[in-house]
Amino acid sequence: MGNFSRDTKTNAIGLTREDYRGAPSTLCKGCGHNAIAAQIIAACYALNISPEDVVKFSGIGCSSKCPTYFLSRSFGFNGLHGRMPSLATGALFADTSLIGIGLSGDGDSASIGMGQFKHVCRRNLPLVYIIANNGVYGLTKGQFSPTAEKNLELKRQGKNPYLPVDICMEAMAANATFVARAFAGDPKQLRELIKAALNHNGTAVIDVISPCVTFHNLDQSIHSYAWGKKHERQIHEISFIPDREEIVIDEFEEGTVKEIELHDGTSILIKKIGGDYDPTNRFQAFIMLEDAEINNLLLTGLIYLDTKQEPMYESFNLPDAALNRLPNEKLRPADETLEMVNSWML
Amino acid sequence: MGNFSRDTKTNAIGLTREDYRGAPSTLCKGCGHNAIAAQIIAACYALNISPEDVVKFSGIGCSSKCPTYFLSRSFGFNGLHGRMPSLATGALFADTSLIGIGLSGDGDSASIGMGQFKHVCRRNLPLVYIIANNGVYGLTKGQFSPTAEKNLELKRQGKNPYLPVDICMEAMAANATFVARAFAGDPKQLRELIKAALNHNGTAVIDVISPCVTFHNLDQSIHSYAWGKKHERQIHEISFIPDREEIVIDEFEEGTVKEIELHDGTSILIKKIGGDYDPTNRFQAFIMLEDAEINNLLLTGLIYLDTKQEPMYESFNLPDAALNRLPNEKLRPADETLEMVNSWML
Amino acid sequence: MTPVQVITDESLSAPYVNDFCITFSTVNGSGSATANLTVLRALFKMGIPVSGRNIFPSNIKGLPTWFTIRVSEQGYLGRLEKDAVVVAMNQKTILEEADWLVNGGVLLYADHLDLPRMRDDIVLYPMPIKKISSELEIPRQIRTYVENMIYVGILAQVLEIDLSKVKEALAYHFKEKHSALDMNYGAVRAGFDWAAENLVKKDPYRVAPMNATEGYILADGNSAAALGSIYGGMQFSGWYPITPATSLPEALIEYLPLLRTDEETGKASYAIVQAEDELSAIGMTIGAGWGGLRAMTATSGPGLSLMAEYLGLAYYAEVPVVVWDVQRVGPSTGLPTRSAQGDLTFAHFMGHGDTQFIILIPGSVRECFEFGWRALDIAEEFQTPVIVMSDLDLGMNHWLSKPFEYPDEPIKRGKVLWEKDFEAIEERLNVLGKKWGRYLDIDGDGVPYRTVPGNRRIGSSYFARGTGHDDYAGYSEDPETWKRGLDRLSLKLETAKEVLPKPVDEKMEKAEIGIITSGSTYPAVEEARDLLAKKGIRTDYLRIRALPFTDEVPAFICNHEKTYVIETNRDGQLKQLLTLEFPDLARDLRKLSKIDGMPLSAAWITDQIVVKERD
Amino acid sequence: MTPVQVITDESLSAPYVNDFCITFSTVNGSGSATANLTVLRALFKMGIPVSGRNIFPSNIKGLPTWFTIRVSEQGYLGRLEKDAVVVAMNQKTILEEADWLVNGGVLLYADHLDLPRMRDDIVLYPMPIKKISSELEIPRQIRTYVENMIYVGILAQVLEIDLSKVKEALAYHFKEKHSALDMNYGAVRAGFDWAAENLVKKDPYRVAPMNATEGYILADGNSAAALGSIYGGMQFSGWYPITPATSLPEALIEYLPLLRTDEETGKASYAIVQAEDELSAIGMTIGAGWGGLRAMTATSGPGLSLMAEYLGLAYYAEVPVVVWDVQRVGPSTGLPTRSAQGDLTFAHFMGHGDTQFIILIPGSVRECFEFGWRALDIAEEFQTPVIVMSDLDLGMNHWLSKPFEYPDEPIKRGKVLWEKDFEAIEERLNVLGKKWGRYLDIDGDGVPYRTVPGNRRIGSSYFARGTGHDDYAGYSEDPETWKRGLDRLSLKLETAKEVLPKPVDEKMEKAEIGIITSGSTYPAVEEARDLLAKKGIRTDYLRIRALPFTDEVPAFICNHEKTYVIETNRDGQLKQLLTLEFPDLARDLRKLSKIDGMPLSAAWITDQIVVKERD
Ligand SMILES: Cc1ncc(C[n+]2csc(CCOP(=O)(O)OP(=O)(O)O)c2C)c(N)n1
Ligand SMILES: Cc1ncc(C[n+]2csc(CCOP(=O)(O)OP(=O)(O)O)c2C)c(N)n1
Ligand code: SF4
Ligand code: SF4
Ligand SMILES: [Mg+2]
Ligand SMILES: [Mg+2]
Repeated sequence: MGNFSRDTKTNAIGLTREDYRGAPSTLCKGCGHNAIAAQIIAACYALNISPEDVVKFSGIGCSSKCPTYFLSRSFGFNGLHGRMPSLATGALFADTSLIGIGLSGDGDSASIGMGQFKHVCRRNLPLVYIIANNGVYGLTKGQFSPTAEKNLELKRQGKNPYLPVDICMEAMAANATFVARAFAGDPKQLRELIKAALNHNGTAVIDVISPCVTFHNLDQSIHSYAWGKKHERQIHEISFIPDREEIVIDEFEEGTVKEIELHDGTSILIKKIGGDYDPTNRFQAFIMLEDAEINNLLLTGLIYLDTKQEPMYESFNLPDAALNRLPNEKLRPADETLEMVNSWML
Repeated sequence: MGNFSRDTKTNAIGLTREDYRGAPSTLCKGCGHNAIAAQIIAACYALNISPEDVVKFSGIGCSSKCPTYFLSRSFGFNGLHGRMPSLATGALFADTSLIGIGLSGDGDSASIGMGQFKHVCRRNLPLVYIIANNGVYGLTKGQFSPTAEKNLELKRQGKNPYLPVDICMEAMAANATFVARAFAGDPKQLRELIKAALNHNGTAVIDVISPCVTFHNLDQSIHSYAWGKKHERQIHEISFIPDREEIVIDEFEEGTVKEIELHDGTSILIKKIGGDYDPTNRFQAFIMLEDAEINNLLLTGLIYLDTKQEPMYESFNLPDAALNRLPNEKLRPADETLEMVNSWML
Repeated sequence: MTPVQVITDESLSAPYVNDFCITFSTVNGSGSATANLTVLRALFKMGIPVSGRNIFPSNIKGLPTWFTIRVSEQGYLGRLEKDAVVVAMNQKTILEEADWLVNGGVLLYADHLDLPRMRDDIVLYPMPIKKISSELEIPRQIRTYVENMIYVGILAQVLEIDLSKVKEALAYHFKEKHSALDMNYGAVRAGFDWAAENLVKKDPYRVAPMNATEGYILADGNSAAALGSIYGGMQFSGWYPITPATSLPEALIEYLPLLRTDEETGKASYAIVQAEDELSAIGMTIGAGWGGLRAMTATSGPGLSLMAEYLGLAYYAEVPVVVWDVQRVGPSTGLPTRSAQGDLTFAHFMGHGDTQFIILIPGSVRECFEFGWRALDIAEEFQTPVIVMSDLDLGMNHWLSKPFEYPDEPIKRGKVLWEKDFEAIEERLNVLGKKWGRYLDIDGDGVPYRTVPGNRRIGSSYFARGTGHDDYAGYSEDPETWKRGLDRLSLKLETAKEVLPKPVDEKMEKAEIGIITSGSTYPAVEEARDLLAKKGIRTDYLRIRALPFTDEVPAFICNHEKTYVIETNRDGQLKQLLTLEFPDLARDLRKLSKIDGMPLSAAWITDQIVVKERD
Repeated sequence: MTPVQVITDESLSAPYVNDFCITFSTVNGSGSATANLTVLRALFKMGIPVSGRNIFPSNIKGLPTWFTIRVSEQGYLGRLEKDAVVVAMNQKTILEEADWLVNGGVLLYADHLDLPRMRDDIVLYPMPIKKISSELEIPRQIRTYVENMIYVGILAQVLEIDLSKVKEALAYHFKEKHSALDMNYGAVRAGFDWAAENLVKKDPYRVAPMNATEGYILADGNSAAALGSIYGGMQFSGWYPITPATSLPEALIEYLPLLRTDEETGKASYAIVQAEDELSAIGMTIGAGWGGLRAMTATSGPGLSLMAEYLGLAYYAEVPVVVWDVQRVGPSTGLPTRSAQGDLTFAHFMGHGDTQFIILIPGSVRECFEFGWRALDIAEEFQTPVIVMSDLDLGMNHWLSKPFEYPDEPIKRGKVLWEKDFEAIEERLNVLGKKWGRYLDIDGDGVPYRTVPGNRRIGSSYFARGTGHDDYAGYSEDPETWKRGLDRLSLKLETAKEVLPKPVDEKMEKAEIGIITSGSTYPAVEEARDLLAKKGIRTDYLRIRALPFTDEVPAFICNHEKTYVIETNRDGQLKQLLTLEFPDLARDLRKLSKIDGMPLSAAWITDQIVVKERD
């Protein structure tokens, strides 16, 4: 802001990219998490989201430090290890017009936070839930996370004897309504997915393979840049369309492009790559995930989308105004009512 | 024991059914959990398992009280709400020759205990993990559990707004190696599944629909006896064969009967009902579960079995003798070694 | 049928009116609760002071359970250790029941129970419940439930309980369900009539109408707390079921729609979420508190233990949140359906690192209501967790009480800045060359100004965290900054002392010894003081209602040679905290504590003090 | 290149030998740790008493980090607040660094850093690291790592550190990796040679060989604790990573295979499981303890908070388990990479209900080793959790120490009954007409006999639970039974007192005031006592090593008019617990505590006491 020597281009609401920045990153150079921060900035800028309309949440870990590094003008809460979803749930009820972005790690969400991760999905709280997945505990210096592949060897830890947690599979099992996987080494797709997630009316889980260059980036490990680059398979080309009026599917594309409408008039445009994949079909989603597992692929794209399931707020009969702005009169029942209450007490 | 007016028949190790009993149940009459206790007793008796070779574990809930009501001669630990799996993990390492039976509830395992449930599956700890699933919190008097169906109405709680947790689906996602569903109203199948589970070398999850007659047994609710009786579909007829030598598949059955060998020379015999279902195929398992969900069926039987995944103990290089019987000499390194250790300290 | 025994001892036949204890011994899950409550309510409606205690097992059906009604002309509400009248419906415990009867007491028992050899100093009334029942038209599936009403009728006859009041009580219970009312009242009537015809009264107990409950209510602490919170403007609760706290959030669920639905829009001004566990319940609630909602939750021991980490965060990140700890017997799962005051030191020192929590301790249902709203005010005013410590006895039992009082203070939201406020404070600070900071102590009272998400004013946002932070909420590992931050938190708690509920004291002339207590032990202590006075031991009394302690506390101790600290736990936890705070006075404190799951009785307190004083 | 400044002040040029502090200021993740440790080890090998402290940020790379070596002829190991020599490799903090230098101190800095305006009372030595480096053959990807060795060489020249010892230190570090050793030593040598040729020494600091470290070791508390546990026969640990505890289980993982693999069978006598969180870590560990394994885990504040519920269960169900709490700064996430003693009151009162934990507090790495095995003995002897409270300073830093000592007592398993033992006790009890019960207090010491799963003797099994239970482990809600059970647990802790490590005391002749402390503050206090003595304030000293307190503690307080309780937290938690236990003595206690994340320095302690004593 005010620093006019920097990029002065503005978006439709008159903000520069600078207005979406956070504090300088203290993560390692090259850490995948930095790419995530960058794409959140890009997506919010592109979608003309006012930073004041966003609230950021995170747990504990390198990934969870990340919210400091984007959207400084937003409120945020860096909570406890594994407990971001509950914090976000309570806070978002305060003003449901706010857009929640939760940023967590694979340790944070798939290990200590497994329960909260699963349950927030099930409740379909409107929240962009990004899991920066590096297969390792970065901040505590390189222990196995539950997403680490079986038989992976790490310096001080030896060999990982357990089967990995598949975050997308977990989100599916938990009935999440938006399940995607992205790769920090593929920023464009990541950005489009974040955009779509920001417009999804429910919990949008994005499992981002986000390499830890310091403790876990050997070429043969499935959470490394090299492996990702080699094994990534986009299930489709995805683009988010803020205004569906704009969609023109030309003849050439017909049959290869599919539009999925979101709740607010925006759309996701999906362009076939290879096979036919319908992200609104749960069967296909499960099969696709299993298949990727067996064939050693880093499958990326929008794996599943359900726009019909109602968001969590729906069943709460909330007022139009934010709950946290209700005046005291609305909070304390009138004097007269107490007599009635006392009469109930028997 | 000693009461000869009771059933005096003995099994191959000379024990009567009485020797497998527990304290008298304090659960409600008709509670599904009592049926589970009865079938555990029956299975252990039938398999000639010495009660001294079993250790019981549970969390907190009506279901978790259940271990008091079977196998009084076994050690057991009624632990904390949702934390049975960790307790069992530590305890079973003490003597891996012991057979662990964990009994938990849907609240205990799918709510507060989601994390431990998932992670014990992933580690493939040899443990018969029975979840007595009634869609409700029995012991705290009738709140929704996470397996309660969406829109279910309960007395003081109103309407359940969330999608249910599918315990088998969760076990599948967590890479459990034995995933079954049973119905407390179908004791025979339950017993066979328990027998098979007792011989499985890894975590064997059995999701038992076990109605709560006091707080949640209305005919239209999917956790009631009535609904179960009406909607149960066995995916196959299952029987456990303690000694595979005995298996004779006659001509008539050929093609409709399948044998799956377990690690210890025992087998599961599966008889086709209707469609072809291969419980060793993960794809089929996922599809079957999804399908049951959509078609409102109480699917029962052995949903998935993987006998190849090694059990948790495997990677620990444990001695043949039980760890808890190692003599002190084996626990304290010799005097001489300390000098070497001190020389490392720089 | 065993014949009614005739008691000859004269003293026993002197009438006892309105001053004894009735216990119903039944099997849980058998539907006796309605019957027992009906008796309680009928007595209340007769104008007689009563309280009702449920002593129940930690299971659902089939185990012994007791409901005890204390009838007390003088209005004593504490537990009595001995029963005068027992209604025995449980074969398993009938011998035990008799043991608890006073000399000359009455045992009414269902005549289908086997009566073992009985002491011969009590009156026995067999009740032909099954027979009477068989003559009534009751649908099979509810027969055992309705049968309980028969003993209500018989008891009404024996004790002279006003039948019309019984009917009123039933009407209250069944509300619009007239046929249920009729059927149940029919059973009452049948029992009553049978007794009138067949039962020869041989015992000295009876009740007589009074005028002592007019304007009073009968309530349990958990409902009171829920209602108080509702009047306190509570807006969010993430909760998880646990005995004996469950009925608090369930009361929220019941009453909120009635009291807090907007008349114009029909919209709710609150949200209640059943969480997946206590870690999540407190997480949600803290999230809401941070978000600017009046947030609270309720739990009991095991849940509180699980909340320790999150409450530490709320303390350090300065998030207002209220936690009701409805205590049961610990450690561990302990006795989930029994009462204790055993979480006090834990709550005080909860969470790793230097923490300190404001603790409120209500001593009556009316105070549960009051602390319901007050706790929310204090939490928001001081931006810190407030732990309200109730217990099973107070929370789940039925207490006679003056009506709940409408809050006499406006809702206090503390130093929250919305857009306009923020602008104003920015200007104010501007003049001083300063900027607003979330943790900046502008007023020197340790309490900073806070903003909440949704405030769209640029510059009003901040990034909250449980890691070290400076006045501007910036991440900091600077030693001095850390130290200053923690010291300010101490100062804040000092400031808070001023608005915390002061202890309540009651004096007796020429009292030499003091009694300090807190919470649900109040009625027993009140009664014990009268008993002691009769024995010539005159006492002053101080009931602590908040921590940190305010100045009245040491003053009280100073003014007495000796002060007994009475509580329901093993280690004398309140005394421990008093010792810690006022070591110089500790030598004058005497521990008087017991933990067996039962509320203290006045008799026990009296005995203990008498023995100690006479030594 | 900025020219070396010439200091004229005479006093500064008087030589300081073997008594000052060197700080390396670098950027974390830049590989400086090896270089800094090499200096530490080289000094150690020169026979000079040293200790090394790492002051690091809670992130992985790119932030300022410091490593401080205290060189102390007298063997003082505490933190010094001022540096004599700083090696500055971080642009961001170079000004700060200079601030911490003593008058006449030395700033060695990489000459590619911008040197801001500097105070003119210090000596500046620019170091052409890049230039020297460019002349060496170092593969690109490890260049920045190896470059650190250049400053080691320069420093060696400036301070006269023996190069052959530097080489030995490097050889220790790189073990078999000869080429790495050569490359790194090459860089050291290059720096050393450059300095010899180019740098004119203007400062008074140097080291000189001594003979004071022979037979000593350099170790961190976490490794010591792990090794002690290994010699204590630890068999199971469920753990979850958390700074600063992580290196304890990681040391188990490192050393167990070397020390506890059966020579004949090649099998492990232990199992270590990385759990999914602390709730699971403690659950597994308690499960193992119950199962008859020597079980332990390690965590820090947030993890301990999460373990509260499970430890309550272990206390009540009487399961032996050891928990190392390597304390960091709380509350909440706090300062994860800084040290404190702030979990003491929490640990003492941990968990809802009446609980009480045995707490051990080691004060040196040697004691970490000793308490490693002793804690396991105590836990099993008394069938109860033992919390060992270490901290980051002790756990993660490098301390000069006498070698670890082989346990001088055999492994104690407590009253565990295997088949034969069980038979014997059954017979013994039979005579008395009794039966064995898991919670039956046969010996009257509060400690029952236990059996463990795998005992195949019929009748030896029992069902453990956190709910109320009787002597025979049967479920019980009986009030008397509950009370008796809890009272026995108190008795058990009383019994335990006898075997707990006694406090260590050190007397000074004619001392008037006392000092009580515990844990890692020991070295600073030790030094402060000497400083105080020089100022005429003579002190006696007591270091507490266990809770509950043993009789030596009140005796010590009694014997002094005034006793300072020195600790690293805000609320004076050790003093709080002393006050609670010995209120009569509390007036003689003085709180002397500070929480800013840094270990206390002798200077601070001395100043505080001097001010207070002179007041
Ligand atoms: C209760 C608790 N336990 C442990 C820790 C220590 N801890 C901090 S970050 C972390 C792991 C983070 O891993 P992940 O979520 O994968 O994030 P990454 O650093 O890899 O991005 C752990 C175990 C903590 N802060 N709190
Ligand atoms: C930490 C903790 N929170 C809450 C409780 C209270 N509680 C006891 S049982 C239970 C629910 C049990 O439900 P489920 O596992 O489904 O068992 P069911 O009774 O239905 O068989 C709860 C919430 C507890 N004991 N501990
Ligand atoms: S340690 Fe790994 S996860 Fe953490 S910031 Fe560095 S690269 Fe990223
Ligand atoms: S309440 Fe429900 S779950 Fe509990 S014992 Fe009764 S029927 Fe079973
Ligand atoms: Mg990670
Ligand atoms: Mg249930």
